[in-house]
Amino acid sequence: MSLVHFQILSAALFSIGLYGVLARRSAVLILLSIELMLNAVNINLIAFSAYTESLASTGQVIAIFVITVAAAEVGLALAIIINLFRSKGSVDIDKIDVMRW
Amino acid sequence: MGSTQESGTEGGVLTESLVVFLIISVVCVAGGLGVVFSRNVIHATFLLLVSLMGVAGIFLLLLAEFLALVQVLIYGGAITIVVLFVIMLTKSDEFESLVDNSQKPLAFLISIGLFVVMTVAAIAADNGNTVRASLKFSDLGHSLFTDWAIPFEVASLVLLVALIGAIVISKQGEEE
Amino acid sequence: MSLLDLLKTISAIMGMLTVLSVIVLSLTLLERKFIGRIQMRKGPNRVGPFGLLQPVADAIKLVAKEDILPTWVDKVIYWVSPLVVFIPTFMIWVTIPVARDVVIRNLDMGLFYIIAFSVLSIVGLISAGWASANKYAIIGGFRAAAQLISYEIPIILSVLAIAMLAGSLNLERIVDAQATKPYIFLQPLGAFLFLCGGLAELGRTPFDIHPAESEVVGGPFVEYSGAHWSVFFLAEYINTFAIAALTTLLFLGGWLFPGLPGNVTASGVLVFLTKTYLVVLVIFWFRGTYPRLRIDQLMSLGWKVLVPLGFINVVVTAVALKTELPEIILGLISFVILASTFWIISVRMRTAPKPEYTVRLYDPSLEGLNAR
Amino acid sequence: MVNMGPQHPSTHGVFRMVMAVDGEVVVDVEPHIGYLHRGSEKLSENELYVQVVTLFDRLDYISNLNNEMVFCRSVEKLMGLEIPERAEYIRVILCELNRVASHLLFFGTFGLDAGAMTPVMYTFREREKIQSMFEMVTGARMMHNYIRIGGVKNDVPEDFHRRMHELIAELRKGIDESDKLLSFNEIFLARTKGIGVISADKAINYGMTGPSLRASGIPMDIRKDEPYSVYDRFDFGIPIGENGDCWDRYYVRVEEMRQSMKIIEQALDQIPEGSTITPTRLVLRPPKGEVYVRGENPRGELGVYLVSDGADRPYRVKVRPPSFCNLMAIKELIKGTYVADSVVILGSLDIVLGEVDR
Repeated sequence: MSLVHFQILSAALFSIGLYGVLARRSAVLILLSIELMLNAVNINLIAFSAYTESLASTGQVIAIFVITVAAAEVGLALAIIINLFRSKGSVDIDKIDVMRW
Repeated sequence: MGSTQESGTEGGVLTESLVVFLIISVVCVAGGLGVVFSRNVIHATFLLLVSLMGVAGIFLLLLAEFLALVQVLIYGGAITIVVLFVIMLTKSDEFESLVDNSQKPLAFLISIGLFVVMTVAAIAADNGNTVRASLKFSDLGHSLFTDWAIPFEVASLVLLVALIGAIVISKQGEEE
Repeated sequence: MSLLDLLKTISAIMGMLTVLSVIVLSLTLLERKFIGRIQMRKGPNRVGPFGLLQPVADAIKLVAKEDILPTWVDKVIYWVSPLVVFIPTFMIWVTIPVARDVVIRNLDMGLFYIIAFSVLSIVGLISAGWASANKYAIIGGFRAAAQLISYEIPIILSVLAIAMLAGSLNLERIVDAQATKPYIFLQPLGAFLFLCGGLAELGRTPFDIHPAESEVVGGPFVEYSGAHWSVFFLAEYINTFAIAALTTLLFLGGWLFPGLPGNVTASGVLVFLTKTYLVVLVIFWFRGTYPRLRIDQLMSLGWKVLVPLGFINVVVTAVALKTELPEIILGLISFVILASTFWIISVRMRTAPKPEYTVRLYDPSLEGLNAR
Repeated sequence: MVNMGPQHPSTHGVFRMVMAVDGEVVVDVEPHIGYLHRGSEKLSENELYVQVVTLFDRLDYISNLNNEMVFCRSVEKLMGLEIPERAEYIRVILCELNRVASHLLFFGTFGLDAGAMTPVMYTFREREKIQSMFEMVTGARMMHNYIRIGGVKNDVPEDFHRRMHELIAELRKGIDESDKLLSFNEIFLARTKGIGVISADKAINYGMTGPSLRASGIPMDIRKDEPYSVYDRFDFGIPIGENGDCWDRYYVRVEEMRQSMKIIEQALDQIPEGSTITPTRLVLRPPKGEVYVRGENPRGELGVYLVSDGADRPYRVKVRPPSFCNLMAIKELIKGTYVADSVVILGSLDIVLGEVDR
């Protein structure tokens, strides 16, 4: 098991997440896909830090920050989605592509 | 999800841990695919949880125990539940028949392409790096509160701002 | 990891499952007997001597019962939810020591591990509520999620103060640090927070809001029956025991008792079990005497009382550690804060005029008869 | 939208509330009644007068004797029948005892509604003693058919006085015990104080009577306002509340139990010797006419409007059930509260569906 395994796994998760972001219509589902992508990044970060002596703590610390930001992002995004649902009655991204309503 | 994590901590011999790695990876990827292909939003959320718990297992394999636990706590305990709350509040069941949009084929191509590119790049750059550095829990804490003290404070500020922002945004909608 | 190790691990897990099942059986009997005594009943006394075999009979009944699958449920989630609730409750026992070295694996981050995994079972509750396709179940699931997330915070804060005092998250070392004084004397406030949060985590009276029988008729579990319901039931009682065990380990000195050798396994286990069962009895005692809070009262208690108290607790502990205050003063401060909290709550609850006067007797000889 | 009932542990029978909820808040509620309709009023028109008494037993099945008494009094009034004093006293004693039993049941189930599981055991134990007392006197635990037109079925047993005094002492102790357990518990106060408040005016407009009305501060009690039977000979108070919230409705009842026991004790001291029934014929034919008689039931005013055309069966029996009228306020009370409160509010009105649906 070497670094490349983790990188491939990370790439796979990232691509799946990207597909989700591009192809989904529901804002909630897009959010979930973004979470997948963030986790792919985290895998990469930690894998690199684990395989590189000099970066031992850096990767993990940055991963902690990524998780923090992810949590903040989910909170905000969900608040926006709820607001959107209240004003538009829908969370379909394709329906809310106009800039004003 | 539980047993895989348990065996993951054992990771000493390479071949055995490779098997464990493959099992967890399959769980991760299958969960991820489930998230993007499932037609039911709630199912998608639970599959995301499965996938993220798999990621926690990967963290264990990488000897990042603290992060694995953080992953379980934050994603399992907080994010999934908040997402479930929102799904149930916004009655997203209406999307069962139209979860995907017209960009589907294009998105599929892009994703596959990206995956191929990244994999090729990773394999090409693979220098057989097998030095594995384990990190002690206390060292992580130490570096977090010394070298990274300012980013840490900034991150907590970000969280606070996001918290307040979320409350304000969702309150605004209520008044209308 | 060799085959032998794997076998060892598996046998340890199986052994733990058996022991926990027996403990759950004993707890159900104990609860029914104890609450029966509180209510001046006898409790179960027909099956076996003194009703000792009652839990076994119950278990057989549960397993033999028909497992009802309502029409509209989401089958996969409906069947998986009990497991999602059960597995984390079971997994936290991996690192709870019963006596010195009597533990499957003593993790350095034991406490953190326990907290991280105990959160997972919320997902099981909310999914059970959703999958049941029942309105009571959904309300119950939501209540469970809101309540459990909120009360996670006071628990974490009280645990944090303990970790600061002991300088470790390792449960064995925390117990060792209490060799001379149990932390309940240093942290009465922390113990209160932990037990309060723990009760809410368990969903037991007075915080049994998500399974409230008189409102949502069992909450997330309303549609479950038979073996699947028994899995929830098992999880609830294992959790009860876990909270009691953690209270024992964190605040009551674990397997240590003055005058008894702490390193002998037999006496350690005995002391630990005695203490834990005493805490369990306290939990049952609450159930026998208290009504249930309302969900908004529960949330305001959690966020407006317990969370600030938790922060105060952490800050006081930190300051005391930094300035090297004598431990007795720390204990006193903590106790004073706790007592004043109780005092404020009881005063606020009785802001109304003295209860004796609220209902007064009307004497028609004094006023006109039809005063209205 | 949540459908609470008809089979729900907190609806005290087969009552159904359809609640529109927003999260945990009830925005609208639609009560549905009639699941227990047995056509009691219509049935009465086809029964002999003496048989109708048994139907009244089954109206408010928690306070049977009170129901019987009101109906018997209506027939007696129509016929101008005089009742022996001893019978009146026995009636009063048993009715007040029945009131205590009914309030004890309320006490326990109200605790259960608020989530406390112990009070119900305590009060059922006390109620059980009353039931066995009833069994001793009337021969039945619930459907007594003991109060007859013209008096009571039979005289009380010989050791009635002694046993009553014992019972009262035990009840006093038991009620104080339960009171101590529940009434001033902080959580209980938080759950009931200020919940389901109804003002005096509104309560009157909704036609509420009994403890539910008195909790709003109106000292209306038929035993005082329009003393029937021998109630004018006793010294007792009427507990009234101040705020008209759930706690007041609850505590008024607790106090009422104490007053009832006071009445019983006085009655036991005053009770004269003599016969217990004015002999009447089996088939009564009251003169043509109509009467309205009301009595203070544990739940409020039970009114019987009786029309006779001179035949051996009543022409029309109209019952004004207290539970039904009290229940009318439920929509007003529950709107805007929490789901958990709705259960407590319904419990505090203390309805009996046998009476609501008749």
